[in-house]
Amino acid sequence: MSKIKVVHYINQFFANIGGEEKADYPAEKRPGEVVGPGMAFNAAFGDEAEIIGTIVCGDTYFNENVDKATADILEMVKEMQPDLFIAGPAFNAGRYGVACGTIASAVQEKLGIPSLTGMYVENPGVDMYASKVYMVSTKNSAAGMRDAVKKMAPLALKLAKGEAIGASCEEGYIPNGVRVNFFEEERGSKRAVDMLLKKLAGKAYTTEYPMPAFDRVAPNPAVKDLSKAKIALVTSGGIVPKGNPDHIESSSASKFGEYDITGVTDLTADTYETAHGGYDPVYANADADRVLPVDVMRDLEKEGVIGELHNKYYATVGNGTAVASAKAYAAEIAKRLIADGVDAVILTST
Amino acid sequence: MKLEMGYIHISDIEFSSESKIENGKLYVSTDALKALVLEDEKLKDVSFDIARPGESVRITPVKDVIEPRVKVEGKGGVFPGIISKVDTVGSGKTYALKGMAVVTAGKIVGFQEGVIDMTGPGADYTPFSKLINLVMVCEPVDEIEPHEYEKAVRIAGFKAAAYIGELAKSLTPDETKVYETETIKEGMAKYPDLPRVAYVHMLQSQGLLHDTYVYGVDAKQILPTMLNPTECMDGAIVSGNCVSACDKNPTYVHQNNPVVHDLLEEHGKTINFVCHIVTNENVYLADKQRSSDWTAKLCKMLDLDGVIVSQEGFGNPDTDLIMNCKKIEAEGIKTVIITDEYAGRDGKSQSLADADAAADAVVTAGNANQVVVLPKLDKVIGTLDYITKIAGASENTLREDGSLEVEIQVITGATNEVGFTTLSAR
Amino acid sequence: MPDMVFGCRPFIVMEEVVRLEDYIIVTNNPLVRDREESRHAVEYHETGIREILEIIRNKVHVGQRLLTHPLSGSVKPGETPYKSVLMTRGKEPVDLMSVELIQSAIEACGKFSFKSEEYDERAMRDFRIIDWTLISSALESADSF
Amino acid sequence: MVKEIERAGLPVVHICTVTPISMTVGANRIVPAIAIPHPLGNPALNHEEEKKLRRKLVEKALRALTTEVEDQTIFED
Repeated sequence: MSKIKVVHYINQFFANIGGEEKADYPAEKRPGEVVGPGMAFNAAFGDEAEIIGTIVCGDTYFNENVDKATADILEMVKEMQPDLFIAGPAFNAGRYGVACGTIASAVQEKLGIPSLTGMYVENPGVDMYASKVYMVSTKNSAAGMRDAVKKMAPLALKLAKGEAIGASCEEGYIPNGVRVNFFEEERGSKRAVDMLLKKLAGKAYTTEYPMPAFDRVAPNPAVKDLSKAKIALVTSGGIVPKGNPDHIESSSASKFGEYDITGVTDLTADTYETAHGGYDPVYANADADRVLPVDVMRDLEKEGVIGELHNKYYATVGNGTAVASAKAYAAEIAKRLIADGVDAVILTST
Repeated sequence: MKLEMGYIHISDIEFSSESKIENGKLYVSTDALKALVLEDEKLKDVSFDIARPGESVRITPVKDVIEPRVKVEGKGGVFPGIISKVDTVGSGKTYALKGMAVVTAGKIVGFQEGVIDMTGPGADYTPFSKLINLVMVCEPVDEIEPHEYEKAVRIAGFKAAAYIGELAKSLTPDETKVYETETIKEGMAKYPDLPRVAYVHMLQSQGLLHDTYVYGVDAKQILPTMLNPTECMDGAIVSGNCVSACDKNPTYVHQNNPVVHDLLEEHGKTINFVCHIVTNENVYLADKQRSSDWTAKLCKMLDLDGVIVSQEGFGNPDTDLIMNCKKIEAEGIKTVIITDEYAGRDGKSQSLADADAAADAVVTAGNANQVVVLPKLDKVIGTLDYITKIAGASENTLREDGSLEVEIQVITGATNEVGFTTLSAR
Repeated sequence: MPDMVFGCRPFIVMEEVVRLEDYIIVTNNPLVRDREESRHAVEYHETGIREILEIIRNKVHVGQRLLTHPLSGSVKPGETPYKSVLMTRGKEPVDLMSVELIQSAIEACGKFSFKSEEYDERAMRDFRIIDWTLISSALESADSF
Repeated sequence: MVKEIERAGLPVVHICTVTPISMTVGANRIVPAIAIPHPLGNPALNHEEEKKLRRKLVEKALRALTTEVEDQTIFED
């Protein structure tokens, strides 16, 4: 059987090009070369796989030219035709972690090549990509290289062979939101007793099912002068132009809507409706102002109470949308609002 | 309270003209057992079968699994308030037949699940594949209502188990274990430095096929109350529950409650196991509110430091579980909960119907939606009607080679929420 | 519902139990209608499990409060085609707990894949009986004082 | 969603019927609404009255936006 062909992605530091001063190093393909940590991977693969090429890219370069760098690297990977793609491990290096997550998930998604990366659990790349690509949990510095390779190599081989992947705690990857069954050593009651003993003693323990986390964001300063402020309307109540031109799904929506309301002073049954499947649509369909108060906002604009109603509004369908995607939509909406010079937002929910 | 448990290991079961236990082998007279079971006029017929570990046998639909036990010394008898008179049990001496169980099977309602495979991948998921099972399939008289049938089969199982247990009364146990716990004051004096711990045991209590009985009382009518940890070993809690096969507690699990046993292991060493609290899981929301208030109140009155809360069943008990956890934690008592998950076939859905940040120490018995392929087995005790048609069904539930593609929720005990098995998920 | 982080919420105390006459049974189970309508207010809809849950949700959204858990019983939604709940008749401020319970019940419908069209009449009858006994156990609690 | 917009630096007021949910999702300025299917309306009123009601809610929301808050705040009246 021929060996599994692997392409390895590393940054300028691990390629021995240099530190921060060389971080603007553009993406570079090195066919046939095994560089830095690649040696350790090759050793761990034994006869089963080998690195057929390495791609090196500076962290600053990647992050400042994400689209171009991603496209270029995808092209390089495609040319080398590997069976498997490995990025990093990135340990606690933030920009390296983001680059590894970005490129590994892109290779997997766009080229259909199984991919794996690894990083420290607090690396910002984890939040962004752990649900998209398998990510081995590593120590927080390159001193953990040996340990990281030991966990990554066998998981990488499994991925390349298309074998079933076990639970995160068995395989060593960072939990990705997919629950996988496995048999523990001890029965559940014993694990509960052990967990309670630790909790009582104030010792560290790991819950087997983390409750959905929730954090807080500090309030932003108030609007100083309403009469000069540009206010935008956003709703999670799924208000869309009649006919739902963007075909926003009634639940678990895969997109959000951005709609121009230049010149619109009132939402009527003929012009707007709700796409939301999570509440009784009768009232919103009869008069969408009940969810998105465009009529009142126009009056207040005309009277000079507010400076301006932003000429675009945004709509999502709150119902059943996974938390991760809801977060991503919101971040994108926020980006556009800021780019358009909006000062404050009224968000309505059903 | 002190209970001496004598364990008698059963190595095999054989049908015979006379019922007896000899050299670890159980001989059962089916005539005698049949006469006993058919005392109930609601039952027309009963058939018996034996399923041994490793045999190519599938038992379905399973209603209950019961361990034969007998009271040798001390107050009361097994299954008090049900087949023995009401008397407080849990002290003296009790014998249990280990390595075997009485399994009741039969299609009580038209959609019943509950599979025990004695071999193959299905056997890995059910704890009852490791036992020699004496299976009884009870047939009701015509025109019977499901609740009458359920009750008749429930009682028949207890009677059979008690009958078999009685055969062991004069034997010498292979193994003996003494369980002893103290009264509140004694315990405080004896273990002044050990954390005070209790077990909050949630019992399914919602109506036909969803009930549990405590000393014969329907658990939906109880207020949360306290038991000595040894009482359950004499059958103080029994199952009338036969829906949600994977995460209901058969009577066997109540008799051998693993949380009670594992806490007793630590009692006097690392903890002071104060008591076993039972509470219910009612449909009516005000009942949920009241019961969770009461468990938290009891925990506080007992000056507990820690509590393990276990769940039974799918869906609405998640609400009871989280209410109990949150209210007990709010009393400053450290809590660990045991549950199972319904995360969808792909493992990506929200696992629980309720959640709270207070539930920061969770033990999970796995995702009940996980798909498993059960190969065709040589013999079926009961009927495959429902399993092949509907439960956890997809286009190819019954595959061409006779194997079944099902979710593990149809397997008896697969994701048991008192932590009876080792299955888990991450 | 806004796109919330599921479930992590401050706890809301349920109000005093309502008296008889203050609640209605909302159901798609004809057996519940037939057995209970002489004694209780019953709103019957001939419709599917998801649809009846949505009807209940719409009532919750305008201020009626659930008195029973919509995932009553361990029979999975979709496995059983029937569901009955008790809810208050009058309108109050929208109740958080009711909103969350009905939402998670509707979401739970999506987790299971049963082929209920293959049920025989025996199974259907038994599902009707089970649903009725579940709601009966709640009626017992609701009417006990 | 409200949290992500706030995180990006814009003050947000959340008009929401079930305020505890709004607290859970991390809104800082919260205005209670009428009912889930019609947060800013009441079909029982005639159009003019209903619009007046809506205007009151929106004005309350604008007042929330011009009020400095340090923690999650519900603007009742």
